[in-house]
Amino acid sequence: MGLESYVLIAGFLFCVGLYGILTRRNAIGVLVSVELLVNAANINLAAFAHFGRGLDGQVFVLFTTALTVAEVVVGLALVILLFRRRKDILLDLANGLKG
Amino acid sequence: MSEHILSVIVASPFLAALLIMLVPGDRHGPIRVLGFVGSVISLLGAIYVALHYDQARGGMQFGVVYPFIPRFGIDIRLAADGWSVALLLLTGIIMTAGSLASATLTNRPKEFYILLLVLVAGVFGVFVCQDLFIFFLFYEIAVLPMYLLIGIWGSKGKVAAAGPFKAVWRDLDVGGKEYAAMKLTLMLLVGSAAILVGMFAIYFAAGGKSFDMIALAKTHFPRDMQLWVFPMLWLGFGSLAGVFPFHTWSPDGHAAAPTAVSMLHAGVLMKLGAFGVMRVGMIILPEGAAAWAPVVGAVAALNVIYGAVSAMSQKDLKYVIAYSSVSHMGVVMLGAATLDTDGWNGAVYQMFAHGIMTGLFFALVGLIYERAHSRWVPSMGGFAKVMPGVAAFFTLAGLSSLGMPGSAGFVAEFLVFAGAWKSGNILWAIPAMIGAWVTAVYVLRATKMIFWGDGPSHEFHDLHDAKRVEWGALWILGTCIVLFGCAPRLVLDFIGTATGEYLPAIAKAAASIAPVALEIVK
Amino acid sequence: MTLVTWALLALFVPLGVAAFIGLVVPLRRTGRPAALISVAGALVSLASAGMVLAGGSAALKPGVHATVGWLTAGTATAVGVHLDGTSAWMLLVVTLVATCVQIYSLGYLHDEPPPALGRYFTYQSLFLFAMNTLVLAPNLLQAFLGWELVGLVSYLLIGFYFRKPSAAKAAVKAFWVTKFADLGFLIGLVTLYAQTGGFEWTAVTPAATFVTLMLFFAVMGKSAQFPLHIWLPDAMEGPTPVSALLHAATMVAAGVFLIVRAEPLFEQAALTRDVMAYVGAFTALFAACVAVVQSDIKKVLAYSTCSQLGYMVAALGAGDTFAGYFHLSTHAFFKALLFLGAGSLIHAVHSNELKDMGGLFRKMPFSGTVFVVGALALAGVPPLAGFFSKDLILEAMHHHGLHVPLAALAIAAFLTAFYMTRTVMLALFGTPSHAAEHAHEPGIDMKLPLAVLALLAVGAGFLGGPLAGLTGHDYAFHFTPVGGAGTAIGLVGIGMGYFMFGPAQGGAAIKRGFAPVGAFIRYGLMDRLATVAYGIMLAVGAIIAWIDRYVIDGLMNWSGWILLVLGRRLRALQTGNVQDYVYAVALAVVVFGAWGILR
Amino acid sequence: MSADLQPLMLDALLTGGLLLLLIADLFIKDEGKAVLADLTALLFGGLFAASFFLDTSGTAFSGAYVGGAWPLFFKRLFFGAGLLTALASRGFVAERFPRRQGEFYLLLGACVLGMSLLPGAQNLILLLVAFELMGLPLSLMAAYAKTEDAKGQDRDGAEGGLKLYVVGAASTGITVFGLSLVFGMTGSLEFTGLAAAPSSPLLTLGMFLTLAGMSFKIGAVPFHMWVPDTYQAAPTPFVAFLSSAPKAAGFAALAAVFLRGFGGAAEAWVPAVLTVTTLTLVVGNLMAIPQSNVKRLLAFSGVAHIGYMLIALAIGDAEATGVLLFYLAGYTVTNIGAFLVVNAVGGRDADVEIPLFNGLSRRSPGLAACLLIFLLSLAGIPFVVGFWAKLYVFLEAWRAGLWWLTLLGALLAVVGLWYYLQIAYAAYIRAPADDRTQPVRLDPRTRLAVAVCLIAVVGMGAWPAPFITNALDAAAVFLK
Repeated sequence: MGLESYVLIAGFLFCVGLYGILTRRNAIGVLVSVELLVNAANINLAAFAHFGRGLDGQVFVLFTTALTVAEVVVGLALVILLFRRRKDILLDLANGLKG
Repeated sequence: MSEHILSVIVASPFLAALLIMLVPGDRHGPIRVLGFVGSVISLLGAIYVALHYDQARGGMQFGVVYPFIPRFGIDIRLAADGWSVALLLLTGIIMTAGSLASATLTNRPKEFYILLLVLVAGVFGVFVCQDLFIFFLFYEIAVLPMYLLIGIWGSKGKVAAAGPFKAVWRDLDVGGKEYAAMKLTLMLLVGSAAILVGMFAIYFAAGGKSFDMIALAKTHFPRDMQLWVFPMLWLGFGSLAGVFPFHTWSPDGHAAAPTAVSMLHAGVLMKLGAFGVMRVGMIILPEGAAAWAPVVGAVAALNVIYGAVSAMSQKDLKYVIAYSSVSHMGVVMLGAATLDTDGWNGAVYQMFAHGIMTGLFFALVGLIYERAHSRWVPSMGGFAKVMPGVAAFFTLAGLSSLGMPGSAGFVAEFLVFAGAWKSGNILWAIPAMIGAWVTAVYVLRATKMIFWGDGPSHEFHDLHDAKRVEWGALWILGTCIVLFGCAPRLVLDFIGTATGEYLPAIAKAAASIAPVALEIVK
Repeated sequence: MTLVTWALLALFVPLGVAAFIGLVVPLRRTGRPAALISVAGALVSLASAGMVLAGGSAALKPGVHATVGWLTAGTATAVGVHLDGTSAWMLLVVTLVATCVQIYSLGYLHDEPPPALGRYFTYQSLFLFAMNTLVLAPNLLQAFLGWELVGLVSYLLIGFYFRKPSAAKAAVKAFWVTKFADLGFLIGLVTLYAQTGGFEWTAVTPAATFVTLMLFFAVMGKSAQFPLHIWLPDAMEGPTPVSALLHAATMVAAGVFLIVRAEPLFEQAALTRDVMAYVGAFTALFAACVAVVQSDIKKVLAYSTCSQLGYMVAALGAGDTFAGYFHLSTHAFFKALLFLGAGSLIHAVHSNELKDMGGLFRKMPFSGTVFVVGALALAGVPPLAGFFSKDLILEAMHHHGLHVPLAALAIAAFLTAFYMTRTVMLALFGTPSHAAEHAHEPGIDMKLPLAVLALLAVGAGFLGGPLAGLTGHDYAFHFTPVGGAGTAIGLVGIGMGYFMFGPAQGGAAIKRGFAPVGAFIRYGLMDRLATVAYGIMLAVGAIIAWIDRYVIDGLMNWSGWILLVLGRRLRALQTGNVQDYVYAVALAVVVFGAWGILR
Repeated sequence: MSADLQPLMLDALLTGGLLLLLIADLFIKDEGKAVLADLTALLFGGLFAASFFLDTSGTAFSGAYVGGAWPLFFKRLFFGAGLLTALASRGFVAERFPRRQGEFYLLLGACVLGMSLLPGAQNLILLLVAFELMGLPLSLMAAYAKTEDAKGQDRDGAEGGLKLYVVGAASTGITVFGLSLVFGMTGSLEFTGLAAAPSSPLLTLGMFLTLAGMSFKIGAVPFHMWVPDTYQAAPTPFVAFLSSAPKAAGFAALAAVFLRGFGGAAEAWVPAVLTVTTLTLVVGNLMAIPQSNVKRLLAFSGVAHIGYMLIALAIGDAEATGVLLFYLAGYTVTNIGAFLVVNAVGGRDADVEIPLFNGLSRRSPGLAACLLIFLLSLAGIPFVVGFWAKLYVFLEAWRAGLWWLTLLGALLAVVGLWYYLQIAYAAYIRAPADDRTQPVRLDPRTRLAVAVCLIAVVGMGAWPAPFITNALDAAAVFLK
């Protein structure tokens, strides 16, 4: 498999993630989709690093992974807060603020 | 003293405003005194300048430069030429009279005087500022306090919904004071946006080093640039001068504004617009001015007659006077557009004369409104019986506005018409003259309807003549009308000095640009 | 003291008086003291005018010129005094009539409240100043200043009874009409300025025809020439002494004086002169016709003034400046006399209407006599003043071959004699009305001016020679066929008037036959047209105001309002659903992505 | 202290301070926790003062971090914003969540730490880490609120926080993906290395994705939609912070990536930025007009301001960048001041509608005057800092040939005045409601914070020369 394939897969994954964010009503589903986005980037970084762009990419993956973890933690905290308030975690119902 | 006198003139209202901030709001007496003193100091300063301005030498005098933002070539450059002298006097007179006329104001005088003084400081600044940027800055300062002044102390009005743009009434309270204040502010600031663009164009075309207006006036700008920048400045400043069709803020704004504000606004502020067109537009961009002069003049002539005819059918007294201002500012712009010595002298003199005349008008309208609680002309009548003094001064102001010899208005209008004729612009001058005649029709009609005939009816039971300090305002302005009508050279010589310095360059440009002007007209 | 000093005294004393009694409010409110001060001022002015004239023609012939730069330094826009025979004589006429009128007013307005009296005399003094400004003008610019100022005072004095709606209306009407005509003056003035760089009386310019036509337009307004005469009859709303001074003797004659002064200009414009001859002659005839059918004694005199001004204008049109000027002087005296005489009749019966008078001669022999003297002078009965000047005019018309105007003036002469006889008969003789029974002679303050003016009305005709000498013309009375015919016509008119309105009350058929004509004349076509024009103007004003409010301003409002609407539309996009927000981000990503890849 | 840490001295002190704060939080009882606010304020104040004395030039982290005038300018901005926020939050935090005060200030501190590290970052990794360190606490603090609506019901702060979070998380994903492409095309994570790479479609794509992701933080259109909702729901003192400092940090990040990294490839991204700029200007201003909730109004006005700053970013040379810094500084003090006044007037209300301001000038003239001055500054009126900020931007736009942006910006500034004056109108002209005639209660610390903002706004407006010079110098160093 050449670099292009990896990039294409990453691109595909990115699109899936984006699609998920847009369509999942469930907040957890959205969090998972966000993960997909970052993972798409991770694949890219790893692949580029592998195909001669230097180790920096690998390092970057480590950092993004750590960041994602933190991000999900925050996200889950917010989801729990949402659940405590509204007794559900459907995002499209949380639309009290608008206009 | 001499070199700081302009700073004193500009700073004294500012300082008075600052001092008033320290006075508790319920101590009306000290506030009024401070406001009055602040204006009188400026007036005395203006008189000092007039006495010490060396006409033989001419040019810019009393010059002083304070570095401000050297990086962009912005310095506070104050200096006075002959025009400045005349307009400083005007502002001082109007402001002094205005502070007297508002002596009876009891609703939040503290804020009122602060805003009024800030406004007038801006006006003084514009008239003596020789740095284009600071000029613009002062201009903004002069324009903005109007919003609150009208909003807080203004009077309500109402306009019935009709016409092709009826939908607007759903959301806007057309004729109300919030509406009037907002419209005034926004329209004038849209004008400022155009000025800003024009100003930048000038600045960068001159090399982006300095905003010094004297240097800019000596710079020769590319003709193409002049041709598009001049209209920006004309319409930008013109919106404040009430140039058609950007005059519509003026009737509503003046109608809603309290007395002293109307006085200052119609009396002085509108002049800033015309002054800007001449001082910035025409002097810095002579070729643009020469090319656009036919358009400027045609619109000005339209202004004169349109304003006068509109005034004729107004029933609300303030609207009558407000439209008359639109009409008279047309005379100023007409004079400016002639690019002729007499025309320019007349334009600046008209600024002066109209300022005093309309100041008197609005002071009187304020007095009438305060006593009659109405501005509805058809309901009035016979007021001269109970307020003979007001009637006399109203007639005097009316005579000045229709160009009666012996009043300042005549000198101005006559010079403008003469200038228009001399520069071959008979086609503008005739509508303007007819406009002046229409002025006679509506002014005397209003005088007749308000003061003459039977009455006053029971509706107006607590009418009485002017009282104490109010007389002060009326006498100051009335005396000035007659004085400067009979001895115009007191001011005209100053104006003529400056005109004589600026005009040759314009005339040269006009000679070179004539064909292009024809193209634009076509 | 030099001549100029005297002239300045004549000019500024009335101004000082006006300012003094006008601005010192308590003094003005006392009425009579203010009035006396004003009269004193007028007397000083008169004396000064006399001193100027006494200086003699030797000094006046070359013309004494003293000016000061007004708008600019130098002489181009100067103001000051210019003294020569013409102005010196006019100065005397004006101050003399004004003094008479002021003294007369003391009695006539005796019953006015003091503040009103003070106001009246302020205006009177101001008028004297304004008129003298015009008379002494060294150039057209100052003439215009005075011209406008007398118009202003006229407005103020017509509107003296400002609480009376008809007076208020008449005042503004007078102002509007004359001011409209003054546009011509203004245009002429600026044209002259543009052409010659100055305002000299003696300017030579190729635009002279245009300039003079424009000036003549102004004269038509001020001197009440058809069709701009419409204001003059209404102006009779003012107090009668005012009518005598302003609207008969002096102010309305300012137009004539202007043409006399500007003779060098008018000499360059043959066309203007022809126009003047015809307009003047037509006005003379037309106004005389109208005068015949008036029932108000002041209206009769007003139309008579129109008519007589027509004579003067026609004479000037014929190029005989002196004839016009001479008639101006004589007319000033006898018309002032007539008005003041009429005033004392009115004063006696408290009405202007002829039907309220009648038989007054017996009650008021003095007033009656002077009125008759004035009437005869007006009718051109020798050797009264009008005889000389009117004959001179007719002769001038004949001399210059203006036969149509001559005919018109001749008929007018007949009508003049006729209507004056009618007036005299109706007012002074015939059956006394109820009101006339209690009439009595006025006091000495009113009689004295009447006497002075009556003397002048009788004797002024003999001043023609000196006047000609003073103004540099040749004149000596000699009998001519045309003049004789004119006099004869006048006498016929008197006879006719006596026949129809005297004790005989003859000519009923004629009266019946002319009744429709009278009705038509009384309908006042020009007045109605002016009213219609005014209505149209107001309507246009209303339309423009509507357009301004709802179209121009509407557009301004709309252009702001549309932003508000757009903002509201955009708000709909802000749904509150977070995934829609991400949609926006995703959309931007897609667009940017596509852009990035494709470019 | 080793030379390596010298440029990070302030950040190190901040970290240490935060640790001490954490420890203090453990030992202070619930009733006394309000003192944490003062400690935080003291910390930020000390750091702000220290920034004038400590020499923070030099390089750290093996070249990944460079100190100097540029980061220093931002640090002062952030510390100042943190100081004002801490001062103003005390009352609010102590009243609403007395037991969780420590966390609030720690989150604030962490956020400032992230921001503080960001401007000096020399490579994408540090930049991203700092960016996220700033971003994550914001979501939490946004959800912290227990604001109440008019009926006294708890208003869902979680919704505002979640909106910020979801859009933010998506944007982070997009940014990271974009950066991965950039890395792939350039083989470098150093800013200096980015410039060298040849242009390619994927690089441009990566650039644009990065731009899109980062634009979220500054709230440029169309990435702005979380802004009004979050502002409306979040605690107002925090909104004051959120609306100012993170924007500055976002611009620092954008400047780092685009001006330094892709400065050479300006023709590739400038059109995109200009598109966003125009959209931001127009949409921000237009949508602000019909708003009746003051917080939402200010949110959209903030969006509009981002548009003006983006003009400077699009021009991208040293002078324009200096102007951007000046704008940021002015905007920060003005906006914080405005929100603090809103907080004082709004009190416990989540829905700060314009009528709440009715008669403010009669209730509290001083506060009303402050509000007026802040509003005028936001609108760009002479003699307050906002005027100069806008004006310099216009000047730069003209110089760069973007005259149409000058015209559009100037016209939209007039529109801006329209909606700002609506608040001024209520405050100055309308009469106060019957139940709100008493003076607004202001705790002394908020008073101090507002006063500081006022002095800054007026001072920088009356005498802008030293500040603009400082900003221009910092930018010159950054882009040399």
